[in-house]
Amino acid sequence: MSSSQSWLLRPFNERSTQLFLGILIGAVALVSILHLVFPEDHALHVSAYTVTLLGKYLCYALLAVAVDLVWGYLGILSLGHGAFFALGGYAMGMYLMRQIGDRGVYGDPVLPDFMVFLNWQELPWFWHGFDMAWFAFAMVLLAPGLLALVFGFLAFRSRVTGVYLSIITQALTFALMLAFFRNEMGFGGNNGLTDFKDILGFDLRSDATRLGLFIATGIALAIGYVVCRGIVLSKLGRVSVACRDAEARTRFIGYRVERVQLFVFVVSAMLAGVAGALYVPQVGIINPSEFSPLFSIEVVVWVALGGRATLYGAVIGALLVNYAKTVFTGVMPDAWLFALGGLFVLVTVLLPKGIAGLLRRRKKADDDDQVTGQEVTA
Amino acid sequence: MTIKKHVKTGLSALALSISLNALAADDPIKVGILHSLSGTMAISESTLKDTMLMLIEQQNEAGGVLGRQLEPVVVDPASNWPLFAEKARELLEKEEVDVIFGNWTSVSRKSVLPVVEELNGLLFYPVQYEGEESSENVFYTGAAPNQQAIPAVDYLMNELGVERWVLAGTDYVYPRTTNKILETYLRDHGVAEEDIMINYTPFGHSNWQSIVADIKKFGSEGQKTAVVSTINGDANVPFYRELGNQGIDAADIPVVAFSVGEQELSGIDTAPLVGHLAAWNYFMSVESDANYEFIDAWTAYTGNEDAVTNDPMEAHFIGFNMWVDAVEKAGTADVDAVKDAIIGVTVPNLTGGYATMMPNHHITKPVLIGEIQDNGQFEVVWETPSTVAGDAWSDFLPGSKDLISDWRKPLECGNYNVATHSCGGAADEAAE
Amino acid sequence: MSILRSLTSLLLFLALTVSSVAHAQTSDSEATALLQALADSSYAQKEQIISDIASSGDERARTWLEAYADGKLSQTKDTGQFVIVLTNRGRDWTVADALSGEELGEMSRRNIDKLRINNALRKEVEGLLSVIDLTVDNADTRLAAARALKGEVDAVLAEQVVSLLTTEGDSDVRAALEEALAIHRVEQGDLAAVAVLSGSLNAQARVALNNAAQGDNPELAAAASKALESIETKLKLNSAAETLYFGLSLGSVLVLAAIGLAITFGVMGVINMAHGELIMLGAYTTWGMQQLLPGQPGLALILSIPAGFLVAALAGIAIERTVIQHLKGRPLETLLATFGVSLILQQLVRTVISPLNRSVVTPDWMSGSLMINEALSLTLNRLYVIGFALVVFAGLMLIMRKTRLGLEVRAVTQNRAMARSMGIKATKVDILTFGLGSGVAGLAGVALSQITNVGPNLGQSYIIDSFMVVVFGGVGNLWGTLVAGLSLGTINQILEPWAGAVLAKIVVLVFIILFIQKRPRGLFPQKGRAAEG
Amino acid sequence: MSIFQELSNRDRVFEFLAPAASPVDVRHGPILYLEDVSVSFDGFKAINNLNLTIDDGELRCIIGPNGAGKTTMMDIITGKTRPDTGSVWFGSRHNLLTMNEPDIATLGIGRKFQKPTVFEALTVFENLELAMAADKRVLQTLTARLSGEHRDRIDEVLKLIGLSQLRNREAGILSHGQKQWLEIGMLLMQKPRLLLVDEPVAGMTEQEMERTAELLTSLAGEQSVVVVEHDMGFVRSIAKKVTVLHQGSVLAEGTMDQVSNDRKVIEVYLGEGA
Repeated sequence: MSSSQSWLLRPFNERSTQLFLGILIGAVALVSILHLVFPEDHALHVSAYTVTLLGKYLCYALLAVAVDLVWGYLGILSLGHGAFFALGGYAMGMYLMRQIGDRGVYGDPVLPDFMVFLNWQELPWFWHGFDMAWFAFAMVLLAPGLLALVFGFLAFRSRVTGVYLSIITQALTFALMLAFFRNEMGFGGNNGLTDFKDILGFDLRSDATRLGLFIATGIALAIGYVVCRGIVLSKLGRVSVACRDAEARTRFIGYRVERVQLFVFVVSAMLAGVAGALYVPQVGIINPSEFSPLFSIEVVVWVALGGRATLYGAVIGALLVNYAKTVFTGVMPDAWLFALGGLFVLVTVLLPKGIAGLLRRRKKADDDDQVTGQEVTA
Repeated sequence: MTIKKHVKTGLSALALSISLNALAADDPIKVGILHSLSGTMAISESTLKDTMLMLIEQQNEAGGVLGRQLEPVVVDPASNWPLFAEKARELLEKEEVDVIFGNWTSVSRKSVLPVVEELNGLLFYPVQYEGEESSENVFYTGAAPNQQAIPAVDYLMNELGVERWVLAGTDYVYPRTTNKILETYLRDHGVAEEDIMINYTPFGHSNWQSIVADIKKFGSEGQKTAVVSTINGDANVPFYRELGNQGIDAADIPVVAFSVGEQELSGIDTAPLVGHLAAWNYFMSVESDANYEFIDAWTAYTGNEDAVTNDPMEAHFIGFNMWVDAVEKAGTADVDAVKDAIIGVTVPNLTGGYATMMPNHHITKPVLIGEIQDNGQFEVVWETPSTVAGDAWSDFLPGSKDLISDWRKPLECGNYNVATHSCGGAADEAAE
Repeated sequence: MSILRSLTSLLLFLALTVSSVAHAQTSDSEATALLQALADSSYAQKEQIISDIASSGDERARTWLEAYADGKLSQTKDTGQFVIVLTNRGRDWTVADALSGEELGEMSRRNIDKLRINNALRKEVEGLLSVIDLTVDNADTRLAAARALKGEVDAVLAEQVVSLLTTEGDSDVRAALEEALAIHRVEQGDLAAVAVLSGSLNAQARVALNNAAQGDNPELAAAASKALESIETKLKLNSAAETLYFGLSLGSVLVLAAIGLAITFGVMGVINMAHGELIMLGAYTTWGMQQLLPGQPGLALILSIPAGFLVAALAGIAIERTVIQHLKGRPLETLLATFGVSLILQQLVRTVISPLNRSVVTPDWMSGSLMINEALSLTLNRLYVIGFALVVFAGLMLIMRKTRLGLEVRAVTQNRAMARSMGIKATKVDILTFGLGSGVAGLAGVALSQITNVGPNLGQSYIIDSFMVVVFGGVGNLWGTLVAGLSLGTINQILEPWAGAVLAKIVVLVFIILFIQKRPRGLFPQKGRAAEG
Repeated sequence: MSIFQELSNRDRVFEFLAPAASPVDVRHGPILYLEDVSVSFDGFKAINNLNLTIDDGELRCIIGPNGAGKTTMMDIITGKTRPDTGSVWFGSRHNLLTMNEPDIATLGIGRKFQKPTVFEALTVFENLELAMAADKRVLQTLTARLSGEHRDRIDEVLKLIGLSQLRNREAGILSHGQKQWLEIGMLLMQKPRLLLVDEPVAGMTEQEMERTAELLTSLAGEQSVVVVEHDMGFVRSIAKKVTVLHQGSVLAEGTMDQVSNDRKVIEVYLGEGA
């Protein structure tokens, strides 16, 4: 019986999750097959270009899910999630840089190229360990996690809320962007990290690796979704909603609101980190512009478009907007910003519940008796 | 006159190709254009897109290349670096273009580079850059540091007798590298450390008060002082404004800029800047028929009497003509054939001379020093006696002084180390 | 030493003009010969020729030299005639004959061959002109010329200066000349002259003293270094004052940019991400005005103050009516919607006007700087901006405290429902408030057009700073915004010298983040509804 | 997932977060004890040298005109507001002034707001579930499972507050009265030692009032109850001992009859025009 299961299993007997996972896995499988089975010139062939593109979308989708978790269910509008995304990306980027080894243009076995020609003498301390995959991948989670922990601890402890919180999350990512632009920081400044060769020994240029990354991203999204869903369905999820709607009340019935917020915030940050880490090898570069506040805001809009507090809505939003972006920047570049801007306005004004809101209205009824059914059998 | 020449070659090529195979004449040669049309870089890059469209149009009117029409494929990477890589992939994999003209910022080039190498495309990069790169698939028609920075410094040192130096730049790789090179260069020429002041500011920096004040102090120690500015784009307007207002005029402390061209000046009230310098390989004010022809064509194309031309546009002009010649030389637009054919190709530039593609994929350019006029134009006050060949690897950086680049057989190496006689770290790629 | 040569020849010339009759007029042929020489010779030779022209005794010499210095003296390619360019915009330039001075009408740019000049020569010519200026009636011109002489005086000129001193009446000019003379004398090792220079803030004087202090003459060295000490302490004070000024001016910019936000944000709880673009509109209005009134940048600037206000205000009201009013009580949604609006406005400017920056001319009375002393001068444009910011602030304070609107606004801020029940039309108040806030943004734009780029990205670069200022100061509190803006500006400028521009900014941001932890409602927390965010 | 470790460790430090069985020490009589408490909001003294003692298991009514400081007093007890001076003790061991809302709540003080506040986005059932006395640390909450007896307990309360039919409806749709009941229900789920009830019957019908009266009186005994109410009828119906607050301090204390005959009290109320 659902509510007596472990929190991670609960999502699986929820219709929407089953549907979501079904579609996701199906789509990923289909793309992979079309890519592998059909020859280059065949009409049904999916090119490596498309596969990578889709992989990128999925990364964005995961990021959107992370944002929805804190915004939708905790009521914290983070305008700084790009920071966690980028940190995860940099952790991965540093690993990939170290993998280049002596294949850089200067053939320096240790130092990345940008350090050589800005004649750095040795590797900065924070670059050590990133030659080991396990360490780097741990950092993908830890770096964003720790930042979120420290930042969140300060913010939530002193009950910074609403607009103020949004603004300082923006300040956070803005400060980080400026910092990473500085070449002294040792992260390659504006050029960031690029020219990656291979990951875990697989050549990043081979289509097989690309497909692998795409599938990995699909799996990551599935897991991320289930984790978030699990949290949402757990009692903690309900407490989060309680914090969102009546913070004071939640305190008076004995919950430490700031702890709840901190926990969910950190989890969300780590998910964003994972998204970033998968993003970098697929697009082939990480640079401080990922920290730009505008990017973070854009992510929030994906969520708003898809429908806040639904998780799957976030995914829909991310995919739609980015697909639109790809199309528009191709056919009518000048109109792109008009379209995006118009979208923001229309969605927030006319469609406060987002696309998911539209879907929901129809599904509402059977959702209800599903719940009652569950209670009755209790 | 260049145009006429191309009409001729075009026609002859047309006749030739028709006689050879009428089939080939049908499908056009695709030319990818990869410049940001939205976002922060649109300011600089959108005009380059138009330049390419103009050149392609002219070429087509002249009968195309090998009798095939040229078909431009324009995409918008929206000033977003990962998007550059993605769009490059789109151009090469989906559109299957035969050549790409594009990019402005270093980071966008770095982001595109792996894609172009992987899919064996051709990229013509038209902007002055920091060097320290030589890819088999990229042709650098902009200036390398030794084609801009070093001659400019020579000019200041020898003609103006400058003894103290301020190296002011935006904090990204081009200024960083250029200043590293200049620093070594100046030290080699006996400039003491305390006579060099280096300063970096973020992109779009707008509050120059204290920095300009420092420069003023630094310059008031008696010896002749000059500012070498690698300040990028938007930050320049407030910088020059502040200079003007704090009463630093060109006669006392001249500023020589590497990133300020006619187009940037069109957005500045130039009155207070008269006499400040810029180093380029082309100025709109250069007096040559080729240039007049180009300017006329450009104003006609844009339908704007006051439309300005600038150095990167000339670079595209040269790059495009080199590519056309190479294609005709090779008799095909096939990448590998063109890559081999283009080395040694010589075409007229807009300053009345000629540009040759060197084996290291850089070209020969004259270096001009211009003084800003109150009408937003530059007046050439000095130029190198002959053209200078671009040097991919600077001799003034410890990491790269032993490296050379030569893409001709048998060496075919972008970073050959003359000390160890090995082909740098890129060995395995060169082997492919 | 070129200056020396030219000046000696000049003195010759002065003597000549005095002695000879008023109409010292070289024949056109000689003049043409001189100019031709100037055109053909190398830069090295040009020096000589300039002084020849100066000493030719031709009264047109000054015009020629000035034109030459401005790069207006040219020769036509076809006829080889010497002309002075009057306007050099566009492709055809209007010119006048250099010899007769008569207008020749338009001429293709490509037919005009400019007589080459470089900075060295320009300095030379200006030197010559300034010495001529020493003898004109206008005291300010003389003062400027005298100041220019500092560090340029040499043996020959020294005598000239001495003789000038006997006739010079204006005290400032005298002081300047004496100092210029003293610099020369100290260089010559004259102990008495050191006294004149002690306390002087002139860079050249400092150089002279420095050399003297290093010099081998012990007592001179002692005196010099003593003089230097007094100068150093003075300089320290001045640079401190300078930093403060820089801080204030940066602060005033921040205040201008943020104060409109403080109103919309504070009163209506609307997070207007399009605020930056409203600033941009104000800046573009200034540009537009200058296009409408070519040649009168000053007037245009003044007119664009009300115009900028109106444009931005109307735009703001439009936004309020079309978007924001549908999002009552959903501040975070307004953030998203207005962000969309900002994107649209930006792209609109790009497509309608141009993606390129527009050049806004700074009127003469705003360019240059106000010289307090030779070590400290306040740049005029920023001085005006500081003043402007204070005026705007005072104005807003008046509106808020003294007018009916202000009263209603404050009422709505305190308690929307209550205010409404007391018959205040909250919607009307909203429209007016938002219009006001946006209008102020427009004013900020007008001011910024004198400091930075006028381009599509103008807004973006200020929006985040503005929010920081408002949040730091305490939402809905104008005083808070003022204090916050000025203090953040000053902190930034104090940090910048030793931290560098980027770090300074980062430090300030981190400081704000931590500060918000301590005081979640900002410097001056506000009681009442709006504070609930 | 070391972050998770990190978090849970940081939680375990706090002993008093341990589940229900409240450690309140009432061996020496009073369960709540306020002494010389004063608090003022920019100049205005909301509470002025307030002294108040609630015995264990007592049912106390507190009345007083508007602005007498009733709600402020509750804020102080529940840790929402910190007094300027004075001391507040829960039992003889816990100094409430050193604790924050959640600690105080878990310690066994339940509060019902004047304006009923329930979690409108959650169902009635979930509202009660959240309120239920349990281990409320983050990870425990995440992994919490709903056992049979939990359900039974919730069902019990649902019956008690008469919302069984609406258990799966979102609390947002409830009527004002129903919200009042739900909030009381949430109080019961907390198993508090002391209930602070602010105007429980506002917006209730006669019958509902009676039921509330029964409920509260039945609670008194094993739990102590403090009721703040304007409705004199209701107070009379339940009160054994009444405290009258005026201008932030106790004006009178005693049985309903005593206070209602007290001159000062009458003065105040008439003076207030009540």
